[in-house]
Formats: sequence, C-alpha cells, structure tokens
Amino acid sequence: MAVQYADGVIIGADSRTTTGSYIANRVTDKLTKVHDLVFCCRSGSAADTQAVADMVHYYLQLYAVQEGERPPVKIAANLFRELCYTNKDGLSAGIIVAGWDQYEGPSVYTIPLGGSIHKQPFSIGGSGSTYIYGYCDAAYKEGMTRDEAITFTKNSIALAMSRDGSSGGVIRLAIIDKTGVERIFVPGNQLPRFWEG
Amino acid sequence: MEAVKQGSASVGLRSKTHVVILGLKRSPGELASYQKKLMRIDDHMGIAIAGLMSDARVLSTYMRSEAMKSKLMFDRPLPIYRIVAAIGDKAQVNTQRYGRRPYGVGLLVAGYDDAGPHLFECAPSGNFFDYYAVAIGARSQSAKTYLEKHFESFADASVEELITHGLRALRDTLQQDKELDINNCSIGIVGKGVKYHTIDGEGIQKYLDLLGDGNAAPAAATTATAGAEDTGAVPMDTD
Amino acid sequence: MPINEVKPATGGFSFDNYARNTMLNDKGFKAPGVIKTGTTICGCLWKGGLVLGADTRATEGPIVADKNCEKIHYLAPNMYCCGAGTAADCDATTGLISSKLELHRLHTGRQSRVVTAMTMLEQMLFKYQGHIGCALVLGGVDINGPQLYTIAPHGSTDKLPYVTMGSGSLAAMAIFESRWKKDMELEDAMELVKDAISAGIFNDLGSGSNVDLCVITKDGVDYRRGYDRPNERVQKERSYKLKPGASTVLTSSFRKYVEVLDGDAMDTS
Amino acid sequence: MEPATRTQNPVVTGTSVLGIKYKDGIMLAADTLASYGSLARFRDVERLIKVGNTTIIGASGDISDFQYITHLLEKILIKESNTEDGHQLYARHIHEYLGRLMYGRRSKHNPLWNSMVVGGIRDGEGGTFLGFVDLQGTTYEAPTIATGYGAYIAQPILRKAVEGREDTLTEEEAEKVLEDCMRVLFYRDARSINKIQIAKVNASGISISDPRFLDTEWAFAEGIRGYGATD
Amino acid sequence: MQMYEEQKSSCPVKVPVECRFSPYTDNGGTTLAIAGDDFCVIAGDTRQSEGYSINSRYAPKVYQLSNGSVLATGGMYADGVTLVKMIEQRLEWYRHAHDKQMSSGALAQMLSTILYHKRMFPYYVWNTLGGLDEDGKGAVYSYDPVGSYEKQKWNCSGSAGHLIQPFLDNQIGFTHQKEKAPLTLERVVQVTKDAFTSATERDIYTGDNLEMFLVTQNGIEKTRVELKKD
Amino acid sequence: MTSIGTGYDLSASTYSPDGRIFQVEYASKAVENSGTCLGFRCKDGVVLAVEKLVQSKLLVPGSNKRIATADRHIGIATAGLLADTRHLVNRAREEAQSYRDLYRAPIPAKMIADRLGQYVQAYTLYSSVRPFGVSTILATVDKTGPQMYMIEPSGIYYGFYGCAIGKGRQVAKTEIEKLKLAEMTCREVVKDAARIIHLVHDDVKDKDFELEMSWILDSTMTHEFVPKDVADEAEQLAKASLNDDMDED
Repeated sequence: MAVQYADGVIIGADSRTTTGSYIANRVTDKLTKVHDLVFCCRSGSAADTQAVADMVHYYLQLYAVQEGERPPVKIAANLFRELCYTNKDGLSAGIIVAGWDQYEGPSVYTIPLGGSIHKQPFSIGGSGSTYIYGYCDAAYKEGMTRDEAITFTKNSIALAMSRDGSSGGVIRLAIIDKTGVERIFVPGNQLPRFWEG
Repeated sequence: MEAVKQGSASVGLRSKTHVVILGLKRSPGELASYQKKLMRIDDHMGIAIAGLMSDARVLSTYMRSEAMKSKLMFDRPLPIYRIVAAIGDKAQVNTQRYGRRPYGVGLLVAGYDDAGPHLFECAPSGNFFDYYAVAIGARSQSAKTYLEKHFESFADASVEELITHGLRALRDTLQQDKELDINNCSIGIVGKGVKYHTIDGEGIQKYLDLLGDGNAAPAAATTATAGAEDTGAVPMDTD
Repeated sequence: MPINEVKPATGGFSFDNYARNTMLNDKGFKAPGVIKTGTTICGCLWKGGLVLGADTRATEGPIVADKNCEKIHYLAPNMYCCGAGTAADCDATTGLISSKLELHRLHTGRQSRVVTAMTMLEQMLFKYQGHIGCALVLGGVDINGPQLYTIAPHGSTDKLPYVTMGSGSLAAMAIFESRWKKDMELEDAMELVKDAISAGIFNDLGSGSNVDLCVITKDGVDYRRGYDRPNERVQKERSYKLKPGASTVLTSSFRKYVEVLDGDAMDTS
Repeated sequence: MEPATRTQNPVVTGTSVLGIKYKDGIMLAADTLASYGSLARFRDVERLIKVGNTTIIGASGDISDFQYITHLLEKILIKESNTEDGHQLYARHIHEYLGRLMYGRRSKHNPLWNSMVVGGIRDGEGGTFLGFVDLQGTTYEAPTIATGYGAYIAQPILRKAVEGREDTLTEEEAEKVLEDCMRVLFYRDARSINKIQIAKVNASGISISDPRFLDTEWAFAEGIRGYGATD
Repeated sequence: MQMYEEQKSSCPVKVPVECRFSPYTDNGGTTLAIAGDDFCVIAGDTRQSEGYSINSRYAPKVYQLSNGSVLATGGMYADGVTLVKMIEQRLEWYRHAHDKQMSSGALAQMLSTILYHKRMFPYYVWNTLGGLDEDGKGAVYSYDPVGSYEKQKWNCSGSAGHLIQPFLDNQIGFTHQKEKAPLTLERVVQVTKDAFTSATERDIYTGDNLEMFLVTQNGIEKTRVELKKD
Repeated sequence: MTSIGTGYDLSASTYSPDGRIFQVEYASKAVENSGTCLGFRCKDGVVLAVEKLVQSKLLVPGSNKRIATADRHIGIATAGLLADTRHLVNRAREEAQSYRDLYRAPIPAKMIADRLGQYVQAYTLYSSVRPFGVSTILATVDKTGPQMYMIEPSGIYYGFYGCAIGKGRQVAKTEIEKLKLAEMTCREVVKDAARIIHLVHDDVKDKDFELEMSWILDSTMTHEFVPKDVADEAEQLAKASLNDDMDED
C-alpha cells in the first residue's frame, strides 16, 4: 500500500510470504528500495518481482550516473511498466511504485498484472487489498498530514492482515520525503485493533 | 407363555463375578440326539432356552448379529441389558398386534460386561427381569424354590459351587424316574476374565460327582409334577 | 544436414533430445527417475558467525539411494551452500558457481562476497524458470559479517537470521521458531541446528541418517561431517556370506584350447 | 456409472488440532478460526468438544461436516444415557465409531471432510486413549497427534517433548509444549490465528479452557532489510 | 499492504493441497510370511505413514484371526481394518454354525471371495495369510487386492516387498544353491529380523517396530523388535 | 352397563351401545391395578416417584425401572404394563430424536406430549391392535420452565401440577392437593413424594416394593434419578413419619 500526503509518500506492507498456506517467511521486508527516494511494493511471484525489481534497481543506478540526478518516480514507474508489459506472458507481478522527486514531489504509481500504469493518490494491491477497498475509500482524505497518513496506512494494513490469511506478521512502513527515508516497524503483537472497540 | 412351561427347564444363577446357566436336554426318542439348550451369542454372552427351538433360533440370530454390530461400530461387547431390552421390545410388539403370535420361547441370558455379571429372563410377554438366580421351563417352580432358599450364598460362591447349586436346582425339575446324567444336561459359564463356554458330556461328570448322595440315590418324593406346580417341601441337600 | 557433421559445443544445456523424450514419454516410456535429496537443510546465525546443517539421506522415490551423502557444498573458502532438490542440479549449480567465484577471486584478488554468490545463484535459477530443481541455503561470512540466504528453485531469495529448506523444512523450522534467539553462543547454535536437522530426520521420511554441520566464522570454516549419528545400523543376526561353490551348476562343458591352424598365431609377447 | 457428483470441497474450514498424552491424561489444543478460503471469516469457532464424560474431540477441516458429526455423537450419547444401564461410551468406542462413520462415507464417495483427534479415558478399565480419524477412514493411535499443518510443524516438537515421557510429563509441561506448538503454527500456518483453546481429560474430568490469546515474538525482525542485494 | 505469494511449484516443500477427493491412500509398510515344516512366521513393521509424514510409529497391521491363522495387511490402513472386521464377522458366524474355528485353507478361500466381491471398488490391501494347515504344516497364502491368491512357502509384500522377496528366495528357498540348510524356526526368525532391518535401511516407508507372530502347534506367540525411526 | 359376554369388548374398534370402548377401559384397569405413580411440578423442576412392586426376591434390586429417560430433558414414569411402557418410551425417544434431527434442539414439552398422545390414541382406533395398558406421566423442562403431562390409555393428555396414577391414586391425590407445589423446590418435594408413596403402599396386599424417584431440574435440564443420599434421606423421613402416624393411631 502506498499513500501520498502533503510532503511525501508512505508505503507500507505486511511481512507474510506464503507457499500454499505455509508461511515461508513471516518477517519479509516487502518494501524494496529501487533508488534512494523510490521504493516499490511487490505482489505476485516472488521470483518474478524480485528479478524485475533488481533490473529496475540496476537501470536507475545507471540513470543516476548518466543524468547526474536522482531519477524521478515517473521514470522508475515506467521502467517497471516496460518490463512488466513486454514480458507479461512470462511474469506474474503486480507492483506499486512510490517515492519523492524534485519535479512532482510525492507520487504513487500502480502497475497491475497486465502492465498498464496508473497514477493514484493512494494505492492498494495484493490479495489482502480486496478486503479493505471500502475502508480505504471511506477513510482516505485528501491532503492528510504525515501523522494522519501513517495512521491511515497502519490501520488499513492491520485490517487486511486480520482478515486475509495470506497477509500477516508485522507491519513495515517507509516514509519518503525530500529529506530521505524513515522506517517504522510495528511488531505483530502490537498491531492496531481499533475496530475491536 | 405355556410353550415356555412345556419346554424342559433351564436354570441360571450368578455370583459377583460369574454367571452359570444350565439346561436340561430332552431327547425326542431313543435314536434322536439331545436337543440343544444353550447357545453362544458372543464371547461375553450365552443363552439358555425353554420353549420353541425355532423361535429361539430367530432370537439368537438376532442377538448374534446385534452383538456383531456393536463390535463393528463401537468395538465393544454388546451391553447385556440393551440386547435383553431389545428382545423385550420385539416381543412386546407381537403381543399388541393382531395377526402376530407372541414368541413361544423363554430365554435366560447370561452375560458379563462392563457393568458386571448379568442374568436375565426374557418372557414372551415382552417383560424381562434381572435375577440373582432363576429357573424357567417345565417344573421350574421347584428349582426356583431351591434357589430362593440358597440365593443369598451365591454372591460369593465359586464357579464350582454355582454349578453344583445349579445342578441341584435343575435336578429338582426332573420327573420322578429321571436322573441327571452327562447326556441330559449342559452348562454354560461366563464371567470376569472367562469367555462364554459350555461344558457338555464327560466334562459334566466331575460336577455330577460333587452332588454326592443326592444324585446316586434320587430323592424319594418330589411332589412337583408336570402341570401342577407346588411350592411344597422339596427334599434337598443342604451340604 | 550430414549426419556426421559435428557441431562444437556451445555451452549451457543441450535440448537435442527434447522432442524424442517427449514422444517416448507420451508413448509410456518414462524417463529414468532422478535422485533427489528429499531433504532437511537449514542454517542459523549466532553471535560470532553462522551454522549450516543438513541430513545425509538421498532418495529415489521411496528408496534410499544414498545413506550418507553430502549436502553441504563448498562455494568458496568463506562460503558454503546446502542443497535440496535434484541432487545433480545441486551439484552442478554449486560447482558452477564455485568455479565462477574462484575465477572472480583470481580476477579481483579479493575475498568473494556472499551477495555475489547469492546474485549469481538467483540469476541462474531465475533464468531456467524452475527447471533446475534446487532449493539452496547459502551461508557465508565476508566483510559485511555473517549472512544467510535461501534461494528457491524459481530464483526468489530471502535473507533471514534462520532459514530451512527441503521436505523437512517445516520440521526444522518448528525447532527454530520455538528455540532460536538472537546472539546465541556457538555450542547452543550447533545444538539447535542439530536438533532442527534431527526433527527432519525423525519426522520427515525424505530425510534420514546423520547430521552434518558446517560452522562458518570470520576466521574460517569448521566442517563437521557426521556431527551426529543417531541411526547406526544394528548388528545383523546372521552372516550371509556364501561358501565358495554354493551355486548349483546346471550344465557344464569343458573344451580344450582351440588350436589355430591357419594364419599366424597372435603375438602374445 | 454415476460421476462423483456428491464429492464436495471443504468450504468453511478449521486448521490444525494437536493432541498429546501426559502423566494425568490427555490434552488437546486448537485455535478458534474458521476460514473461508483465505478469508479469516469466523474467529470464535470452538473446535474442541466434549463427548460424554470421558472423551474430547478436536476437529479440523470442514466446519459444517463437523457440526453434523457433533449432532450424530449427541444422538448416540442420548441413546446411551437413556438406557441407564451403567454403560457409557469411552474414547476408544467413540474413536471406533468415528472411524466406521468416516470410512462408510468415504466408501460412498461422499466423505465428511474432517480430520479429528479423539482423546480421553480408554475404556471401562481406565487408561488413556489418543487416536486419529480422517476423511478416508484412516485411523491410528499415537502418544502425539497433529492434524493439518500441525502434522508437519507441531509433530516434531510434540514427539521430542512427549515420546517416551507419556507417564512423567506434568500438566504444566504439557500445556506449555502445546502452547509453544500453537505459537509456531501461528507463525507458520497462514490459516491460523493466535486465539486458542486447550482441553484436558484427567482424573478430575473434562475441562475445556475459554479461548485465550497467545503472546508472540517479532522484535528480531525490526532490522531485516530487503531480500538480497539491496539494503 | 502487499501480497507476496510464491507459485506453488516453486518450492520443494510438498504442501498437501486437497483438491479432489480420492477414496484411496497408501499408508506404506511391509509384511512378510514364511512357512516352515511345522510352524509359520508372519511379520510386519508397525509404521503408518502418509506421504512423507509418519502418522504413528505403532499401528499394527498384522492380525491374529483364529488360533491357527494370522493375516498381514499392507497398503491402505482403513481398508485393512475394515477387511479384518469383515473376516472376523464371517468367522464368528462360521463358529456359531459349526461350533469350531475355520481351518486356514477355508479361510484362505474365503478371503479371496471377500476380496473379489469388491472387484469394482477394491480393498486397497495386499494380504499375506499365514498359519498351519489341517496337517499342522506351515502355509502361506498371498493375495492381490482383488482376490487372486496362491499358496506359497514364503512371501513378502508391501513397500519393501521387492527388496526383501529376492532375499527370501535366496535365504529361505535356496534357489540355485547346492546345499539347502534345514529351515528351523530360529533361522526363519533371524532371517526375518535381518530382512526388516535391511529394508528399514533402504525403504523410507518401513521402520519403527517389527511385530512377529510365530505360529506353532503350541499356539501363537507375538514378539516385537525395535527398528530404526528415521 | 357391564361388558361381560356382550361381545362389545373384543375389539378396540367396536363401541358399546352406550358409547364406550371396553378395550380402552380394560387398558385403564391394567393401570389402576399397578403400583402408584406420582408426579409433582414444582417451582424449580419436576419430581417423579414410583412405587415399584417387587414380584420375587430373586430379582436384583433396582432392576426393571419404572421411570425411564426419553431424552436428556424428558423423564417418563408409568403405571401399567411394563412391556407396553417400553414400547411407548421407545416411541418418545424416536419423537424426541426426530425433532432434534430437524431442529437441533430439545423437543418442547407440549410437542412431545401431543405426539405421544396421538400415538397412544391411534392404538384405540383399529381392531388389529390393542390399546396401551399404561398411563404415562411425562416430566420435562423446556424453555418455558418445568412442565408435566399425563397421558391416559385413551390418548387423552392433560397438563398437571400434581398427579397420581395407579392403585393408590385417590389417597395420593388428596395428599398432593395439600401441597403448595408452585412454591416448593424439588428438594423439598422429594420428601413429600417419598412420604406419600409409603403412605399409599398396602403392606397387606402387596409384596415388597421399591421406591423409585427421579427429577429434572430447571438448572440442569437433565432428567436423572434423585441422588442416592437425597433419596435415602427422604425415604428415612418417610418411614419415620409413617411410624409417627401409627403411633398416633
């Protein structure tokens, strides 16, 4: 999940990796850095998305060296799009790209299964996302503060984790703004449970 | 009911741990073999019958298949009370419906299960009774009289003692000119740690020997005669 | 194409017989089974380094093909790799990567890094899209300290403080999940890995026989082949040595040396 | 021949059930989740039940089938108690019955989609009993039993803790090992939750605990970054 | 929040995903029977397994049916249990009718009939029946799941059957050997133990315990030997 | 009008000229000659008590129970033919079970009474069967609280607070009427039940008897025999009060 707020973006994810219903990794870090201020969240085949992310990581490093500046989020997102679209038959990858750049500030892009690209104020994806579309649409406000956005992200992920068997573990958040990246970690035994009243 | 009384007598008695049933076998004639009086139902249960053999066969087949069902479904020996009650229920229906005749057989059911030893009598009326000791069939009243006099000592009796008591009770049902011998009676035993088994023929001799004088010299006057039962004094051994 | 034309080998896999094999397979001629290491392999970090562990059973279907095989493969002096899956794939893959690393070391003159090995393995497995059936646990110590990775057959990777793979991975993971702690002592870590492998040996039929361990620290490697042998065979009741001449002779025919009448006798000098 | 149209699939399902023998009797554990596919749909379903005064059963698999089985057991127990002849069905008998029931249904190609653990007093002579039944009618007894993922994840821990110690393992130790297993299952089974129940049969009778939450450990994960080269 | 799911085939971990119901399963295990002049040894391991998991280390699959016959079942455990229950019922009715136990020859024929009656939905069981025949000689009968049977002197079936059978041919049958050592009970027991310890080494479905029934004129003796547990 | 020799009594499907069915009346006779049987509906449950006449000393005490359980929450006490009782109890069990099969809940009191009543009545309709020779007291607790019904051989049933059937019913009824059942607990009523049974028992005509008592409490909803200590205490009190009465006489 990724959310854009006034000064930056927040991306967050649970930490569960499953094979069937076996949890192959319960503390996965699904927030993948592809450049200093650009991250992605991956869903689908782990092998495919990791390979794609590694390639984008490589291209962005090349870009940064060649252009002499940090790559804009849009450039990163389009690299993902290109790889996913041209190899759509061989890949199973749904990716959210989020980050901050000097031209557009914070931005969030979604590249779903077929390889299309969509710019959105916030984006959710993966198997657990279907459980929280309603909540996210209701709770999202434009121009949230940083703290509001953190709470919104945390709550949304926690809700999905509580209902989706394929999501779970801990919540990892990364807050990206022009100053850099801050990581937040919510252990599995301290998840929000506000809905339980 | 009368069919039961026509049948030769069967006697049953039990201690705290064992049940013994005894049957008096009749032979239809010199050339015929003796009729079977005891039937094994399962390792923990056997019956003695008085009355129509064909009815007894129907009932014993039913009992045997119920015993097997219990083993199949629950892996447990069929509780004695249940099968006795089931037979009672079958018999009751026959008493209430037109076009059916009641069973012409009385059963003594001897069994040992989790709840201990059991001795039941199943009557054609659909009634059944849980006894310490009982006798059915022809001239069974004489045997009952004997049993009533002695039953208090049965609880702690050994199997051997039970058998001798049983034989004595059985002897009291004999017609005057008859005597117990190894051919005309059979014994069924079941109890704690003892699977149901019968003693027939030669095996009985040693118990007959235990009866002592009573058997060698038949008691002088048995007032009980067929048809007219009497609770009058019956000579008997009191050890 | 002339049939006797021989093309030079181009490297990689040969798919020449693919069509033939598919045809044979369709007609009911099954390809020979491959030996798999239905396996328990695992590794965990401790205060001063890491410990890798593996069982030693190799199976071919329900049959134990090798009771004491080696599943912890050498990659580099500071790096070992446990392999599960098709034995040949594990051997070939680790062998290939180990030689590449060696060349890389000769080229750079520096110690190999664990991420380098991991990236090479990952890219190779991803390239073959799962057709190379090996699941690996990679452990090594370099200038970034001790690191532990798993690489699944399709080329996905995980980096974790304790990992398991193979058919006994659930059994071994159960032991780690209930007993692993951060910054353990060496003895405790070895005991834990031994127990994790034992859990696989005794609960997973694909795993069995002995426990191999490999301790890697910044100072070097301590490879303990047969660290624990809980499954020694009992003494046989009888001896089955047959006496010479035990076999029945069905027919016998004796012939004299054949004398060569024509030609030259063979020179036997 | 008629195609196997009656063969359904499990719909609302429960995951692992664990059972062990210990010094004083039998202990079972299960979580309280009923999943609908991967949806954690009902989080308060009790999958451990009491059957008579000497037996407890834990079920994984389809919940509707389990409710039906519960009803059948209730029926035979009522029949049993109605007769008032001093007999009762002990764990061994219930296990046999379930084995026949499940086998009978599998033979009609219409299985009851469950795996069950049966624990309790063996029979009228006393002793303890721990047995397993599944949808194909497969039955067995063992000192430790685990269904579903528990067979892979919990069984190694249980066997290590219990095998050979059935007569010395204390109630506290038994409870702890079951909790440990349920925790590991929560870590590793995507169809589980950390809300569990524990049931016991011992000399003082049957007790089934209220659902309670397990504490879990995640702190070590804070420093983990990425999946490989990037960090 | 993200899903991050590996494709099922991408991992060597065999995850049991039940999709379509199969009424059959294989619970593994090995059984053996050897007939001597006046005795018979019937044995089986006690491991019950499913896939790569051990269900129980002690789930006996060799059953005493009468005072002269012992049946060893391998394959699907539930079918084996059911089959034995069916046989026991038939034996019970036989006993009610004839007041004696069935001979092993009659039992052998009856078993074949019972198996063939389920020709269209067979019991998935490999049976080996051992005991003493009417003359007190050891007899072994081996069956396929649908009732084809053969009287033999020795037989081994189940998961390690093809490993042990040649060994028995050599050590019990002395095929192609000049000297045939007398087949004593002691020798048969030793060969049986060695057969099972060896099978345990190489067959993953065999292990845990060996249960042996020694049938002689004096009755049936049951013994247990531990096997390896890995 | 007497039935003897008229022929109107040979079939349950034959009315006599004055509108009676003698078969049913005969069945009632069977009940009237049976040991007394009492039922008390009190504020926290229902108590059943039976005077069971013992025919032979060879019988095992406690056997041939006259009170049966038809479902966890249903107790049945009867006067009349024991074999018929078992038939009826079996029917009650089937009815209770079929209700459970469909609704997965215990059958309500009125429902079981109605179904049994209809069943008994059906046996008065046909010449091929004879009526039941039993009167039944049905004790149960359902969601509306304790309930008690009595079913006669004719199939008629009524709800009662206190009822008595069998030999000693007249005396017993008078005694029961003296009790304020709606204010009493089962535990208290048990003592009165024991006392009344002892009171109505005719030492002269009848042989030995056993007192059978059961209850079904609101709190447990389970029909069970009164615990031995409670029953023994009640029986002792009953004997004592009987002796007192005699002393007064």
